Amino acid sequence: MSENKETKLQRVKELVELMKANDLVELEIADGDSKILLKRPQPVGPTITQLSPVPAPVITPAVPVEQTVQAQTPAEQQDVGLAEIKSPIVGTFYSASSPDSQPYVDIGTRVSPDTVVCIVEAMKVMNEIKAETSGTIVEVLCETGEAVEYGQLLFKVKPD
Amino acid sequence: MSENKETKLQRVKELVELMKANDLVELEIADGDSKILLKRPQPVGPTITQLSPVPAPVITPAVPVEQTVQAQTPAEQQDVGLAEIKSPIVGTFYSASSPDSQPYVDIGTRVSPDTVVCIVEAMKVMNEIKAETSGTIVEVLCETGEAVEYGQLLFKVKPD
Amino acid sequence: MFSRILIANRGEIALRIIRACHELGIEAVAVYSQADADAEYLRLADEAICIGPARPAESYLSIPRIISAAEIADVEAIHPGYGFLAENAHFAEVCAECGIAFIGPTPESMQLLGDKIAARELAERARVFIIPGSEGAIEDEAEAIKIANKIGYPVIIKAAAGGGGRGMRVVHNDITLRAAIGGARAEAEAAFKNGALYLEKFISEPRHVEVQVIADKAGNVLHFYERDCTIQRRHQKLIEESPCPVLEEKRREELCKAALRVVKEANYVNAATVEFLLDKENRFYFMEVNTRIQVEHPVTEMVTGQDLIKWQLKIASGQTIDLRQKDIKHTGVAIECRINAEDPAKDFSPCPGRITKFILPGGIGVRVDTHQCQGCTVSPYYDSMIAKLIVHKKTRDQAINTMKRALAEFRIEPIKTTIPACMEILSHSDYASSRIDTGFVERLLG
Amino acid sequence: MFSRILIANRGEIALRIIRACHELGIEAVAVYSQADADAEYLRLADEAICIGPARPAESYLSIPRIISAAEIADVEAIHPGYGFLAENAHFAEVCAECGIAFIGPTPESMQLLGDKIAARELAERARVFIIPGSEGAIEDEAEAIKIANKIGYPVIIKAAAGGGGRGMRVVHNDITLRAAIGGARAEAEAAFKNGALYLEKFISEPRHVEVQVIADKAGNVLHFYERDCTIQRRHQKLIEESPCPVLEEKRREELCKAALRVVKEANYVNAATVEFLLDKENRFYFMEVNTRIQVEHPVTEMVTGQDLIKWQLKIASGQTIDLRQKDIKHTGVAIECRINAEDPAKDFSPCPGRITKFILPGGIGVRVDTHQCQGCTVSPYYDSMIAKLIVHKKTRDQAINTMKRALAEFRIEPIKTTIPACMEILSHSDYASSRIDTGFVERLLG
Repeated sequence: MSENKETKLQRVKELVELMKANDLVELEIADGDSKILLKRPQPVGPTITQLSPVPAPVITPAVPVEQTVQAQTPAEQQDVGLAEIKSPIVGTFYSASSPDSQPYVDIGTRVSPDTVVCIVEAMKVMNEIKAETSGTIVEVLCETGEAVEYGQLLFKVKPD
Repeated sequence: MSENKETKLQRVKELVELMKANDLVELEIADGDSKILLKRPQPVGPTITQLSPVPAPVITPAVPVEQTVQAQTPAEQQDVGLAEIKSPIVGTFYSASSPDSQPYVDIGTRVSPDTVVCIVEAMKVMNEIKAETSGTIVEVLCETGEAVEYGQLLFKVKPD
Repeated sequence: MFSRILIANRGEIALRIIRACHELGIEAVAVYSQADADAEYLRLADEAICIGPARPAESYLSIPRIISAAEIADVEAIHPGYGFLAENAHFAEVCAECGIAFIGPTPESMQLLGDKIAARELAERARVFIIPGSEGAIEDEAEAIKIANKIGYPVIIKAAAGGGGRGMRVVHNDITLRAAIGGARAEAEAAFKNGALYLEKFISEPRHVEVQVIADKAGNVLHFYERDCTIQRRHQKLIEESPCPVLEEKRREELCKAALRVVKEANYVNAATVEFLLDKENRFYFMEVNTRIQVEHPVTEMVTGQDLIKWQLKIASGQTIDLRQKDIKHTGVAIECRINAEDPAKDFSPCPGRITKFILPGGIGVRVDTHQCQGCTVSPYYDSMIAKLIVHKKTRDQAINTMKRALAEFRIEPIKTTIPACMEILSHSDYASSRIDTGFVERLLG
Repeated sequence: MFSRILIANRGEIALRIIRACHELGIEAVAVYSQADADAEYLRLADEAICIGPARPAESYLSIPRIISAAEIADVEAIHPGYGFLAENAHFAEVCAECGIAFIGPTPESMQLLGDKIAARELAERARVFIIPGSEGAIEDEAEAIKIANKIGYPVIIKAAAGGGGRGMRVVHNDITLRAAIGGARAEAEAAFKNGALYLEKFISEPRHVEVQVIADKAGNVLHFYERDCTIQRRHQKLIEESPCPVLEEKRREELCKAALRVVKEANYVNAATVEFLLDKENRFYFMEVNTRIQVEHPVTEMVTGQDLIKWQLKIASGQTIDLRQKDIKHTGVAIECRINAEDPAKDFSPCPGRITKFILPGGIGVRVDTHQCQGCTVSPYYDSMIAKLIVHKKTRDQAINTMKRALAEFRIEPIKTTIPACMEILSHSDYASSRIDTGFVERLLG
């Protein structure tokens, strides 16, 4: 799955480069269920009419693209309306307070803004990361011991 | 499947080149489930209204420009349907066979494909340039003694 | 030698360090802020870690974030580049505490040489001329006036902790001195959280000359000759060259030896630059020591054939310098122009934006250090340097000639750059004949 | 010195000549075909004249069109670059007739040295070893067999007017020799309109070594040391270096002196390259003289610090060389990689197209000669060279190391290039230890 996304991201990047290099303003590729739609700002045009409803943009912090990248897949369509918990610092991710403890949260855990969802260790300091949002954890994207960078996506949360 | 995508990217690139070459602003190909849509920015406006009469464009061969320059002037609007006689060689343009002679052709002269319209001297050789078209000379773009390069526009001809 | 280091910097110096690392077989880990996320040079790093948002305080200036990145990237050492944390003694201390080698001097050296009054005292101990002035911070107006009258007007007031012209005043008599002290102290306080001031004789129409030095832990100290950085605008260097074109051979040797004495006196390790003012009689006066690699280090690299960043890495990893002073030869003339994204028509204010056309100059003896490329963006968050254009030729006339040719070739569109300003300076007869001082650019360009 | 010249060439060598002209204060007029109309380097010329359509025969190879352009541009001289008309004696003659200086040798020298049999005879007169073989063109099969038996098999059949492998055959006995002569003659006839053949002993596993020479009208002849061009594929050089890594100092001096004798014997003026084969015992045999600047001339420029194009211009304008042989020092090691738009997966067939990403490598000792840029197109009409990447370092190991670093940095997208092939060669232990011959690349890459 992650490799699949890797491939897709790579492909989207290539398409974005293509758009930039050639000054395209819109590019859409549909193939069965899969569809990629990319738009760049119109240099002069006053309005852009969008006929299809558009999902939330996928943000890839490591390689942000100037344009809004809108890559739809059936799996990703579920992301519509999900909140994200990102790492506010660089460090090492821990899902629990100690190796023997239960994880702070898991898929299905309900969180409120003050719920501690994990620890990110930076310079020997254990930083408790709070959810900052309310809802239910639907995806955990990091594993204990994993290095996380600033802005890296840690959890997805389905809002109440 | 991945090769299929590779192929698709290649195809998109080719389409982009096609668009650029032909100055298309939108291109959509739908084939069953598969669809490709490409848009480029609308050129600034379909018409540029120039209030003052403008002379013929200055050609600066030393600095060629990639883009299609769309500068319409009242004079050029008449160009629709005009034939062009271009220099087939590099050299020096002479409108007449000798300084004392009448020019081979002038505005209003009727020409046929074999009519000599000027001389381009290259390596001390006087090359008679023929019209290669039929019609009436409506514009002479070079002066005697002027250097002309390959492909430079010499005359405009209104076809019969 | 280290096998893996982290670079706590960005832009051209980060790329410069990556290149040196790779030639030494060291893995280079880059850190970046979100504003730099699509910078092409990051691809050349062995790993790149996002450490924060665009604001330097939350990324390139954040010690915890950089140390965290160093920890998760598992590096042995950190190269600070120049600017940002390069002269932050606390950062060097934290590195030491975390068991990470800091590629630079000890925190103690940084602290000592960062204090201008202490550095002056050190230079005196090293028998290097300093500009006549107060022996330490001035206590009050009365003391200042007494000293000024002893050394003679004009005198200059400077902030002890300062740099970049802040807290500086030139005064010509007791009345203006009295008036200036308060303002200078307030400015110094605001800028450096340290209101200490000192007083010096003002050297009129000086040149700025500096000596590149490298010292190892075994006590070997070598100089790599001088750079002349007289071409500056508002204390920002714009064009640098080596050798200093007005310095006779004997004086030049004295200058380089003076620099060595200062560095030895400080028990300094790693790369340093000893800065001097040169007066109209070519007498040199110690100004300060920069305890990091300098922007203009390539000038020295071109004339000596030595890779200074590699020396920094080797020394920090504990190697001794396997060169003798006489092995370091100075050949030809090198000039560097800083190509900044600045609009000369708008008082050289930064001119960020996307570069849509970027064609580098080339040819024999031309070096371009740049992290930028066509399609890249000059960020508004950081310094506006796009590239350093360096030429190396046999003679100064040839170097100027080639630099003009290279400047004319360099295409950067659509943003405004310092290329026209550099061209104007290089084409000026006073530059060609080296009849210039540090006020030259401001008189020429405002 | 000339004040205005025309460059009868295109691409990187045209840009290289423009740069030399501008540093000498000479105006440079470029000519171009319609296929090159949007080439960025044309902007750097003082004037650019379109001379014809893409097809070389109607543009860069058309003597009348180029002479016409020279006349309307009112130039004093023409630099032919390499390839196209550079070794066309008739073109040099026409230039002379039109009162335009040809920046190169006289037509007579070109004719003399262009004939391989005449050149061999000349080398013999200059007491330079030639490969044992027929003294002139072979008359018939019988003579060929007689000679082959005298010098011993294997022998190689070559076209007297030839080059690039056409008309060439290696044979190992009387039977294969008999069979090969007819085909070689037909091939030579077709390729060069001259069926004359000669015969030589075949040197197995040789290296290709050449000496750069410059001669002026006053009879001064200087060498600029040798280049080793053993890394070639199907007679196309791919990587060149200087010095030749296997040549001991004494032999090297003999080689350079032999080259000088050949050039003196020919009463040659301007730049020339004398090519030799080096056998496994480091004996060198004269091959031929190239009467033009070579693609790989930057290798020599890096190790000698001399600008060869400037020398060509100075000599053609009548200046004498104000250098003595002992002023020309060879320092360090230079390596050049030719970066061509070729697809190694498709037998190195040209891979033209638009370059959408083009980021040059840089750093100390790295030079890139290129006329290309991001957004530019590699034309299918001409040779596929995109850039020459040259590094200059103190030692061969360092040069190889830096070249690998630079190759890894060089980004050219989306077209295929020789970068991976160069990387593979440079990473090979046989290349590192110089245990190679001219067949190395074909054995490695096919």
